[in-house]
Amino acid sequence: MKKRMLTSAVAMLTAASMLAACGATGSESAAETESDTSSAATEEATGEEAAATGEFEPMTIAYATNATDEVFATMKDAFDNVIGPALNIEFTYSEPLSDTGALTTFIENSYAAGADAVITNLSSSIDQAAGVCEDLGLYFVGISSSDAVENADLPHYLSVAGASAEGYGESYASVIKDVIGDDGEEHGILILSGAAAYGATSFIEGTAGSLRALEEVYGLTYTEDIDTLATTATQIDAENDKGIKITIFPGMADLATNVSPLLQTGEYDVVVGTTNIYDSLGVAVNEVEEALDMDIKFITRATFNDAISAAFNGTDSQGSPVIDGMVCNGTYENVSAVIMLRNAFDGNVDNMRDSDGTCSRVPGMIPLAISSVEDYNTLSSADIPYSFVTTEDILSLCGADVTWQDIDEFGASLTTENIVAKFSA
Amino acid sequence: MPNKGEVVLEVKDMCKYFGVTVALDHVNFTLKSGEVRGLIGENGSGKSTVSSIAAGMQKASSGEMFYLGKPWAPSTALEAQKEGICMIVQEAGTIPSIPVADNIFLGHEDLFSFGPFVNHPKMVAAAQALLDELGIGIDASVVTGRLDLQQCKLIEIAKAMYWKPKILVVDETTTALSQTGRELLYKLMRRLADEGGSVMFISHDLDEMMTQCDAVTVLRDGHIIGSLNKDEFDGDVMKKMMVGREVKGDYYRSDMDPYGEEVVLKADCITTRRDLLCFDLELHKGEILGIGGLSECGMHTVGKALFGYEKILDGRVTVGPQHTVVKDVETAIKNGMAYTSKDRDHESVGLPGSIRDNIASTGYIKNLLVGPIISFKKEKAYVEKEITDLSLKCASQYHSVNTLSGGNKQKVVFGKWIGGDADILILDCPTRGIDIGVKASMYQLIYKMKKEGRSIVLISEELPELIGMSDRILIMKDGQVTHEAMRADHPTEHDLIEYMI
Amino acid sequence: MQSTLLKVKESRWTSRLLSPIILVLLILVFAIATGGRFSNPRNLKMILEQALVVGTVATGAVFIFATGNVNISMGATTALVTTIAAKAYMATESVPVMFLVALVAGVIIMGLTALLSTWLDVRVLYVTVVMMTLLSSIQMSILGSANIQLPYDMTSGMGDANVPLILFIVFFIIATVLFHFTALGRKLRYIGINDVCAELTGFKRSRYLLIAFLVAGVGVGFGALSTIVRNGTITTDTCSTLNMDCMLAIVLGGMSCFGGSRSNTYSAIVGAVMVTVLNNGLLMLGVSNTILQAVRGVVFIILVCASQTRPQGLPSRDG
Amino acid sequence: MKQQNKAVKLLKSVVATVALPLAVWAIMEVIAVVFTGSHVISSNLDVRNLIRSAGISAAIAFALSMNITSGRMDLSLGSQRVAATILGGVVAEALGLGGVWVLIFALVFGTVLGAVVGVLYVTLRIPPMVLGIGMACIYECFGFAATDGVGLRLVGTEGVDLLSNMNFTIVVVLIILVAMLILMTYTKFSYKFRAVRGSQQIARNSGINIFVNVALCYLVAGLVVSASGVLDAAFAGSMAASMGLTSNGSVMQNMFPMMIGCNFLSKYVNQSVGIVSAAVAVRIMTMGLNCFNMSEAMSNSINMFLFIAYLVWQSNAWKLDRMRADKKRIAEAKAFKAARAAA
Repeated sequence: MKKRMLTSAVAMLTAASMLAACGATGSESAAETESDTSSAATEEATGEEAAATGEFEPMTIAYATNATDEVFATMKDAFDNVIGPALNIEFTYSEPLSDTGALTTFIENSYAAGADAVITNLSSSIDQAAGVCEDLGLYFVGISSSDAVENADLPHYLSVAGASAEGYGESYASVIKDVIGDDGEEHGILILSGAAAYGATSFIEGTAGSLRALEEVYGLTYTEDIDTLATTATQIDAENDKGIKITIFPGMADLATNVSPLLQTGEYDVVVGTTNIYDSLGVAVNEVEEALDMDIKFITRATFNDAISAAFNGTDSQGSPVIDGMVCNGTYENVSAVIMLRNAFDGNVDNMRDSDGTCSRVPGMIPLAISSVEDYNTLSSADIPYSFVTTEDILSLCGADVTWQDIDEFGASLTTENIVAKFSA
Repeated sequence: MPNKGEVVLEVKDMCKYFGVTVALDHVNFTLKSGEVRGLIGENGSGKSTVSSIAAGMQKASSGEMFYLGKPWAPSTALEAQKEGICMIVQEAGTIPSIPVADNIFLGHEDLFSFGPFVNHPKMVAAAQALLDELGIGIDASVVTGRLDLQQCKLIEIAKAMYWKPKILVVDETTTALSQTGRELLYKLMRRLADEGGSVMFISHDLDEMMTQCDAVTVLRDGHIIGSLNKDEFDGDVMKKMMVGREVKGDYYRSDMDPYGEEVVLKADCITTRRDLLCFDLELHKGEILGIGGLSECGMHTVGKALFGYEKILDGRVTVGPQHTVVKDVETAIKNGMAYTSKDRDHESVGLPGSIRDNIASTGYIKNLLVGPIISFKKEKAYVEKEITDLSLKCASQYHSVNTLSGGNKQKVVFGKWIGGDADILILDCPTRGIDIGVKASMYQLIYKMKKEGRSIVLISEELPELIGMSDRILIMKDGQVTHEAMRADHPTEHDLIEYMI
Repeated sequence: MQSTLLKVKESRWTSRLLSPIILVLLILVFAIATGGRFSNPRNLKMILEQALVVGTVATGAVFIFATGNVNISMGATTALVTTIAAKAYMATESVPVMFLVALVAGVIIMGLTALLSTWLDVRVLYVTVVMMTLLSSIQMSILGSANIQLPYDMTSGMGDANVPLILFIVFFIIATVLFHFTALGRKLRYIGINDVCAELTGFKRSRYLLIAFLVAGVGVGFGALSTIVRNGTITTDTCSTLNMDCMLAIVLGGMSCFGGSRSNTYSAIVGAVMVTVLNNGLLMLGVSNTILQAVRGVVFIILVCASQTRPQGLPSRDG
Repeated sequence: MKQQNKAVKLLKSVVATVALPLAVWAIMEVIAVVFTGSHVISSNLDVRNLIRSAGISAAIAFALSMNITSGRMDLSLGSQRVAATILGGVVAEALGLGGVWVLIFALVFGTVLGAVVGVLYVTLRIPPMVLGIGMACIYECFGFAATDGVGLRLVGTEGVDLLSNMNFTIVVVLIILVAMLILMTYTKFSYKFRAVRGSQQIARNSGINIFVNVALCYLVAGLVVSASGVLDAAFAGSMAASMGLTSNGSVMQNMFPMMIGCNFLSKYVNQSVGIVSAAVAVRIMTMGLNCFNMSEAMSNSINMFLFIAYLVWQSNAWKLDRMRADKKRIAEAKAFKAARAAA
């Protein structure tokens, strides 16, 4: 009996200490953000926005994310420290969700914890989530590259934001044209279609866009349908009348191990990724370049960070940039979602929804296509606000007379050229 | 080593109880150096208990020991081994998955280590040297699992001998050995004794005892009956001393009731993977058929084979008037058979389960309410009835069987099968580890079942029990029936033990 | 005092009711701590709904766990069945067909898993480790490049009609009757208590294990239907955490993962609800989502320790 | 004579070691050449890649074998791997140390995390699988909270180039393998480990402290698995922080080589060598399957089918022996019967 008590005591102690340790990490970061928030808030309050902040009722937005990668971390940082204080919004975030059931649970629990509105970027589950939010009376914006399938009759379902799938296609096409279009040589091209085989729209469009760009560059015709090629579940050669070697390789897991043998054949000198392949393939590509003594052009989807900066600015073993081109995820969708929810919460629901009684569609900004170091460095410089949108811009988009079209238009104006012009001044 | 003839171990007034069972009752015993001392007695007479207490395997309930003149109370076998008392037990003491040398030096890797590493070649060489020296022809580097039982036993002997023990306890080890193995062991025992050590030798083989031992001590029911020196050795005298267990009160049946003619269970020349080769048996209605012998004679396999639990390779077991072939346990049970195993805790009763879980397990069909739905009330009454009938001591039927004493556990097993209306009961050592009082009620119960017309196969290691209860007794040796005795002939233990050993 | 305590400890109700009591206490604590927000009926209903899929599948799994065997592929099986049923619906647009397909597929897949073990003598744990990967690979192949988007009208209609709740209740009643009111459950439990003894009492392990898997298969079928209703979209990630959630729920609900006499059908739902209560309640109290899981783990370990007697040696049976 | 014996023995074990990988390679090569015209291994880089990936896989298999072979299924191993790698990276970064320090810190964390599970196991004595689930819940949180869910990225991070250098990786892998080989063959720990695995009871009676030994098993498992985590992260560029008890997937995949190594090859060679050999064989098989251009799901399915086939074979092979013995016994019985009838 004594022994058992002792054991239980040990169990409790360990458990408690663990919890404390874990809790410490969590609360520490929470504390950090809190202090940041408050300091930011003080700044705001003393600054020019004091009046504006006062105008907004406090609201809470729950953000359900499908991944907690760097893109998310950057966004979270901006939301918590800049946009949140400016619009008097508090944010809560989910752990990475993959399953619609888990998403529903998160929304329900957030509602219970007092959230007023929900954003999710789980593109496959937007309609379900909208339904749940409607039942709970939460304003909702979904982030997706595809259109909402059904959006009638849900008054809390404001909008689907996010660069359209075609946008991704265009951006890829433009980067590919920039990187290989001008030299007129024949290349072996490997396209990593990522989750396209599992139906992720932006991946499908990225792959299809790349294929279309190649069609244009080489003036070729594929023997098979582009969509079929883009959604392939097995590695496939996109056969064409010009005999250009184009291979599509699907899958997300173990990329380095699986793709490395392909690259070693030496048949490919251009690698196009519809996901962030620099993180997962950078090492493998470098190894192959060294081993075969050849230059492989590297096009990836990425966001701005130190590693990508280094890669863009650095050179590989063959003396060319490590990354030759990138497609940058649009981040304006997140900002626009917050703005729309703020407006709806302030009573301007109708302006945020389509006039025909369905939810609006805000493609916003087109994903940025970057193929030069200069562009990259301008766009990624430290003093540029999140998503290239300043606090004034955001405040100007909040108000009773703003419609979703205004928000959309603002996003559409955020092209590489405009941004460079705006911030290099 | 102590001088020859000096007392090395003295046991004073030692008692050992297992629950209510008395295993040792105020035993006094001395062991001198340079002697091979035999311990004989029937199963459960206390010979293994006393030696295992000396070797630190278990602790005495009361009494004291002196080893080399100092008080001796080892807490573990390891401690005893370090001080020079080693025991070789009946059960397997080697680990099959590791090499022979590793087994010999198990727990003593330090002997061959430099830093954290073990010099394996050196260990193997040492082991090989030891084996060679002892004359055991085994390669020390092979994996133990590839060796047979005899070789494993020899390895255990070598393991014990390495420590040059002052006292070596050999507990029924010879049954696993062939003639050559035995001779090797005898030689080692003799050598140890000559060098001034002593040996406690336990065996059922009287011839072996008489040729190998310097003196023999006879135990019965936890008492020392007497000791014989080499010049006094006489097989008949020894047997007489071993048997004749005290029977307190008259708790066996005293009647001479006959049994029916009808054969209810028949084993027709059955052969199992081990033990049984062309074994025949007939059980009649209302008969109590006793099967006796030494533990390894194959009688426990008979019980399992009859019940369909041991695979029968050749021949068949048939049951009932239709001569249904018992091909598995299910058929056996369907035909009203029941089986209680010698290994009760593992095979006959679910220890973590409640009394109700266990007893009700055979009565689901009887306790139905409508269709397949079980009536809780009926079930409760069903269990309650068995508990009262067997006067099972428990707080409630929801109690876990774990908490019960051996006797009450056995009652649970009985209750389970009696409640299920079994007509043919195969009882393997039903009174093993049960105190006298409960034993008596068990015997009454068995008799009552006979009177009710049930047939019983009573497999037992205790001769008085067989003689007291059976209508007919089969004595087995090496998988064969060596003798058949009828109740009417009033067999004595002395008659029967001849055929066992 | 001491004797009363001992009595309480010894009582068969203590071990049975420990988990439900802790659940009730948790609810009370949260209700007080959140000033009643937690305990408003709508929230409670939501918590229950969140637990239904895990509850349904785990209730089926109780049959397997009762025999002392552990199946860690419940989630993968459910995911595959969900996919098959959703495909069937898309092909026929008939809800009854979907129901039928889900049940049949669940029973068949679980049956095959059981046969591998009972027929070919591979340990259940190993079979299910392999099945976990194999079934999800098959699901991936079936799903191909497209997520299955089920019509919103159908799923929301069924959701509004509380179909998952009804499915759970129906299955729970069936399971409880089978498990507690017929010989089947008792036999399964007896196998979990001591399989050799059960074999010697005439309960063939291989047969009853198969039956247990088949019943669990029905649970998987029902769970798959609930998943369809709740999720609406079937992706390769559907039910990805269910493998472990099932085990978590059953053990939290007060069952030993080695089965035996402490097996109850309600363990599954009690455990599942306990997880959702913890999530919901702690979130309401402002605990970050990140730590929730750790809290769950700690509570889990403490509960297991509290409900078992510490053995002398080291436990290891079946892993 | 003895010398020669030794040589023969050595030769035998070398043959046993390379037989399986070679056989698998030969089969895959023939299939690949016949059906696709490509080779399983076509370049120097392929060989080095094979060494690296098989090494990582073998390291995980080693970690698994520490506990599974003794009947303890540790479901927290995957979370230990993730948490140790991420924590190691974070701490190294915070201290401004890069490169090899990431590995060193990860090893330290792996050791600690493994040891905690081990100590809890021997003190609480709850079933290993249950403890594993609970600890996985907690450890996954560690990894997640340390980086706010982002996970550890090594590619492009300043100062960690060394980690992703293939030669370095191969050296580390070899060190691990050799260290494990020595640890699990020649040390006192390994002797006790094998004894405890064989029989808790006998080991305990022989004076071995089984609790310490088992706790050490967990510790070693944590250490090795964290090394595999860092190397994996270095090659794949990053290590994601997974939640929802999904971290164990990558570890479970290595059950196959572990089972072959521990249950089959160990009959012929040293178990540690067997695990490495099995890991290489399985890796070659995967490489061979890759030649066929099949989807991930498909090759996974094939892998698992083979695994099941192996399990079935493993648990039924002894029945053949028994059948043979049974036949002999039946003949014996028949002979006995005939003799009895004659008498």
